[in-house]
Amino acid sequence: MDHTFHLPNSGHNFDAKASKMGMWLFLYTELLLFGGLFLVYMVYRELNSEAFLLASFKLNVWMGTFNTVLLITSSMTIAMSITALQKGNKILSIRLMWITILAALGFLIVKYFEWGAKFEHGLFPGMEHYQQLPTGERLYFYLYFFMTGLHGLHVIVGAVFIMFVIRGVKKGSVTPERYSLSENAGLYWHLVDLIWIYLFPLFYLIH
Amino acid sequence: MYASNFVEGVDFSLYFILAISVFFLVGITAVMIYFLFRYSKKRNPVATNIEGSWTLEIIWTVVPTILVLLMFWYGWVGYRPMLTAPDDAMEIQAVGQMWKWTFNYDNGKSSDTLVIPIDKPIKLNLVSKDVLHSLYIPAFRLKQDVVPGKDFSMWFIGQKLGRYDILCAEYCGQLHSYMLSSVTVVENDKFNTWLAEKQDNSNEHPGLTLMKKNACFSCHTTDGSRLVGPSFKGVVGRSETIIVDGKEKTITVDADFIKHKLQNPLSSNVKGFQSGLMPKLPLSDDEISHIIDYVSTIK
Amino acid sequence: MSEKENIHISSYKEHLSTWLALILLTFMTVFVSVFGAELRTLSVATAMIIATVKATAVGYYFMHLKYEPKIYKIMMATVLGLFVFFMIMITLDYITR
Amino acid sequence: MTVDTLPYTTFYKAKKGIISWLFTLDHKRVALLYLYSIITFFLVGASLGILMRLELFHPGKDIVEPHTYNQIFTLHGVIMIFLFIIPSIPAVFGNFFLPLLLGTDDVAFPRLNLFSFWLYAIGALFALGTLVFGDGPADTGWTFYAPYSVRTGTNVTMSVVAAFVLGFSSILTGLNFIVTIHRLRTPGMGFNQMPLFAWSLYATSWIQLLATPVIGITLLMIVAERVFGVGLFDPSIGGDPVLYQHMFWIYSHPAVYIMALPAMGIVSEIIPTFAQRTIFGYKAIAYSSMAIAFIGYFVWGHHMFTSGMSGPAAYIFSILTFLVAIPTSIKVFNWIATLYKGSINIDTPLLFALAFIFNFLIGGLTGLVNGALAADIHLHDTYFVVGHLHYVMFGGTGFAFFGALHYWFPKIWGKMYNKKVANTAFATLLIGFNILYFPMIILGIMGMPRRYYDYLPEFTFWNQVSTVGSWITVSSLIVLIVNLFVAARKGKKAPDNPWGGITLEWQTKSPPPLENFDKMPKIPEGGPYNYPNAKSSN
Ligand code: HEA
Ligand code: HEA
Ligand code: HEC
Ligand code: CUA
Ligand SMILES: [Cu+2]
Repeated sequence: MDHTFHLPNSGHNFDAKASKMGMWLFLYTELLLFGGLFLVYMVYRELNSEAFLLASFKLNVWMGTFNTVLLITSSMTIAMSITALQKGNKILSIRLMWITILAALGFLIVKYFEWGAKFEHGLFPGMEHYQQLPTGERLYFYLYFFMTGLHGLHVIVGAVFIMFVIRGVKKGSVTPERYSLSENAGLYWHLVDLIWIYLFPLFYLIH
Repeated sequence: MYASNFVEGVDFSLYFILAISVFFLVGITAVMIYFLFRYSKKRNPVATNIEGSWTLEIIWTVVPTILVLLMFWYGWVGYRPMLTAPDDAMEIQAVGQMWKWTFNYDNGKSSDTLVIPIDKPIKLNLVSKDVLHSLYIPAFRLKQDVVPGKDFSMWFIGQKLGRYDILCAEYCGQLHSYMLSSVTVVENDKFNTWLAEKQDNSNEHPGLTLMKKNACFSCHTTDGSRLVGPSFKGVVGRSETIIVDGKEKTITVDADFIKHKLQNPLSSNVKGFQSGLMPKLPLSDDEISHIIDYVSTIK
Repeated sequence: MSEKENIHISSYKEHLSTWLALILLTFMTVFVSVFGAELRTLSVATAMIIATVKATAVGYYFMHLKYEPKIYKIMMATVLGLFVFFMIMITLDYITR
Repeated sequence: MTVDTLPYTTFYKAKKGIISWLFTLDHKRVALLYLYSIITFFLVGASLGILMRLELFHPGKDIVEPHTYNQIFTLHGVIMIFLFIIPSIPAVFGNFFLPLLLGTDDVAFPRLNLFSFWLYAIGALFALGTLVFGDGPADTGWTFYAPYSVRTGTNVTMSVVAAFVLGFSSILTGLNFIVTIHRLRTPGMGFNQMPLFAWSLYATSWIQLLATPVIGITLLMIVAERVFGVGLFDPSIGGDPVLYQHMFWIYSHPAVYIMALPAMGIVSEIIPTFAQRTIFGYKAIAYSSMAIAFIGYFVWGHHMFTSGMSGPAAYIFSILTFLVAIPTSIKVFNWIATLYKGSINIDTPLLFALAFIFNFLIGGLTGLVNGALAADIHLHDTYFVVGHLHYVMFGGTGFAFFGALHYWFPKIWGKMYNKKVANTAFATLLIGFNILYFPMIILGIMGMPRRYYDYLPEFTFWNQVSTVGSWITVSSLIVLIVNLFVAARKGKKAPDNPWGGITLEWQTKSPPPLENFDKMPKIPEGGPYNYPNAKSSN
């Protein structure tokens, strides 16, 4: 019972490098999760390029562009918030994180309007108008909803993750010396951005 | 003579690999057992640490590599001719649907079994009406999946007279193992007379003809016994429980219901039977009324 | 762990210039697609190339890949290589059918 | 051998009560939680296998309806693949022994480890829940091929969600192991001083991490398709069922190496220990694991040679399939060479390891037959494939699993089993196993398709032989399990190092204390298997 020996390489020690590596590995799985969808997209686009082109005109490029700018900006603010934290500026760091969350919210609101418009036109899989579309366009909208939907889910998760970090900074469990949680939230958020960087041209810009 | 033009290539690739396999299996097992006795603790109390040998590593990398490349090569040689049918091949449409094969010839003749002339390239154009099937003729060493929405085909030459089994090799649901048919290889002139024989349906009820054609009887019986779907015996006028949108309700089957069922098979589900299986078939209103007409006679 | 961590703190300026580059690239890709419609296939290619440049910038600067040990770059390259291989093999099947 | 008589607290006794088990952060306890669940599911799956064999004893109906039979083989496949064999060695022995082999006290993320177990439990509940909810378990085969999986009325959704959750659990285990191996090796242990089991887990983990998400998303598409009634693989909207197969096998082929690699790792541990000499070709074995993991990603198309895939694609997939056999054969030859000039202690774990080699040879060589294009056209979806898959999975991984259980049993429980009974069970299992599955290879060459409820009369004889084999297999497995069960409760006390092994797990007590080591473990000089008592070769 009373042994005082502890291994130096213990799994119960705090290890910032390990948690960062874990996060990266997790991001790889996320990349391949979306990767699977990109593969399906690629094949169907190859088989139905005309239909995909026609269908893409039903999306609003400017809304998409606006959202892209939002995400890129939020990516910058979250990266800056880590710098701020590392430099010891907690207040700035928290503010920057809030800006990121606001951008996420903005992104979701724009998406809400975009999706809402599609719903009105009955373009959601299973709806009346959807059933009358040519087969290729149906595939396009199916993929559109599936992929942006899954991406939207990631936006929400990312925002919640960042809120946890904010709480951590406030409570003092995330500090300038021990910031790996905030770093990981940042990595996750950049991934969300990264995926959108591909989704945007693939759905909005096939002109 | 082999049953089809592919048997030789397939069997060669199979037995070539099997022979090498038996050699390695027996050899490795024998060496293993020999070492086990020769170097057992009793006979060899002190072991020798041998770290490894790059010469050996290279040998047992290179030799298997050469062997597998040979295996690959014979596999490819046997397979390559299957890819493209000769231009003069006779085309026959093969339709797979839950759990029946139908073969349609160019002159409009259709048959449940395949009959082909000997020594003539045959090209089967494969059509699926519902899910995946796979047309498999073991004696010909030939198999090709039948994929809904895709136009795949397969070809072969029957080289030996006789009757061979056709099986379905891709899982397709409940009666997958009963989706059997046969291919009969006959002399050329015999084939021509067979092909010219007109199917005489004139004294058959048109509804019955349609139902045979659409394979209704692979799921429904007429004698009251249960297969995949409810029996047709006495359906019209039968009162039964169906499930619509998750709610049960009791109805009496009538012409309208059957018509609706045929047009929208998924709209309702007879209680106690699996939903989702009854296919949606492209039937015109006329055809549907023939069918209903015939179904009402099954008492 | 006890070993010394070599922390790299990215500057605000670096983030800002990355952001600027990304925004420029975004407008460029929109511009090509909306106004360069005649280019068609070419525009698909440009769009993907631009997206990849953007993704690299995000990975390198925002995600600090540039300052991480080599193993991270190797792992990332492996993952991407794998994915590209999946794409190639599937495409091969579809274009040669 | 350290004979330490000082009293200490084993990890069993460190904390008490069922709660302390269910919420434990100790990797050894998590491993045991996995072990008990996995054995349970194995028995369920195996009983379903026996049922199928009984049904196939005669042509025609024997005991169940066709529909039920279809559900049985699907559930059998799902349980055996997702609940038994994929987690088996990594989650049980990986969890228990990876930290011990590396000389550390836990995995890198103990909480995540517990969380993966919970995901596993939830996935298992879903998989078995299909028995109760909806219209019964899926009847699609474990491959869930579209479009049948979308049309059938059985509870495919729930089975697929189960596979999804289990996949997630598997990803997290892999992630944990990779970080553990990178970060927690004992000071002085480089990658090339790691035991080979750790190497094989490293390779496996990369497959778990990178392949599993692809099936995750594919299965989600099936769920969406069933929920919305339309979908991506539905031919009526232009979807392509063959694309589903691509997506499925992109995961499921690499997955077979998730099953095989850890088993090979076990064999690479057992053989040097019982030959009492260093392993032959350490680097060749270690790197070939990585090679298998890597090439394994590129061969998925060999499951689709008859699916309508294009000729050139078939050509490339076939060649790559053959290439993946090379690193495996390198391993086999190195194992055999390790027996050479050893001082072999013929004991139960070694017997299992050698039986692994024998069975895996048959399985692997039949795999080569499948990889050859012409032969596979004939053999695809026949019992030949069923024979192949049982030889590699049960004859290979299954035997290695039981071998590992016998090898590490004294370490885990600190007790020794009755070796005579164990050897008898082993011998009958090997015989029964071969009588059970060899006939399937013959049936396949004769042309009997798989997933057949009923068969043509000419197949009767070999089917009956196979069924008889299944009875021998059951009996011997029952003996094997009961023997271990009895030993765990009232076996003789085992020494800390009964086999004279020199990897780090043997340097601590049996069962290990909560923190694994109570002094710094010592890495053997000159490689993890460099037995000090053996002569050196020059
Ligand atoms: C543990 C799991 C496992 C393992 C390790 C393997 C290993 C291999 N498998 Fe197997 N396979 C499955 C599990 C596994 N398989 C399953 C579950 C299925 C069916 C899925 C389903 O449809 O339900 C399947 C199906 C399957 C198919 C598809 C068959 C079909 O449906 O038509 C093919 C085709 O190529 C194949 C090939 C191979 C090959 C080439 C290897 C190789 O890795 C084998 C390498 C090993 C050796 C070659 C033996 C050792 C070598 C020597 C002794 C040296 C001498 C050898 C030489 C001369 C090279 N497998
Ligand atoms: C690790 C994987 C694994 C294992 C171990 C097994 C084990 C067995 N399998 Fe398995 N099998 C698969 C994986 C596995 N199978 C897969 C993936 C498929 C493909 C599914 C598909 O097509 O989709 C398949 C398909 C399959 C088929 C083909 C079905 C068909 O195509 O129609 C058959 C047929 O005989 C079969 C039989 C058996 C038998 C008899 C066993 C036996 O060896 C089992 C032996 C074990 C025992 C006998 C255990 C003894 C203990 C008990 C019986 C319990 C006693 C109770 C207590 C003591 C509490 N299996
Ligand atoms: C693949 C199997 C299958 C085929 C082929 C099939 N059916 Fe059915 N059918 C079913 C099943 C299963 C049910 C019951 C479940 C349900 O209601 O969906 C059913 C139900 C019915 C019903 C309702 C019966 C009742 O008692 O209410 C009618 C009528 C019917 N089928 C007619 C046909 C006709 C006509 C054809 C051919 C043109 C046909 N079916 C082909 C499987 C099939
Ligand atoms: Cu049709 Cu199986
Ligand atoms: Cu495979």
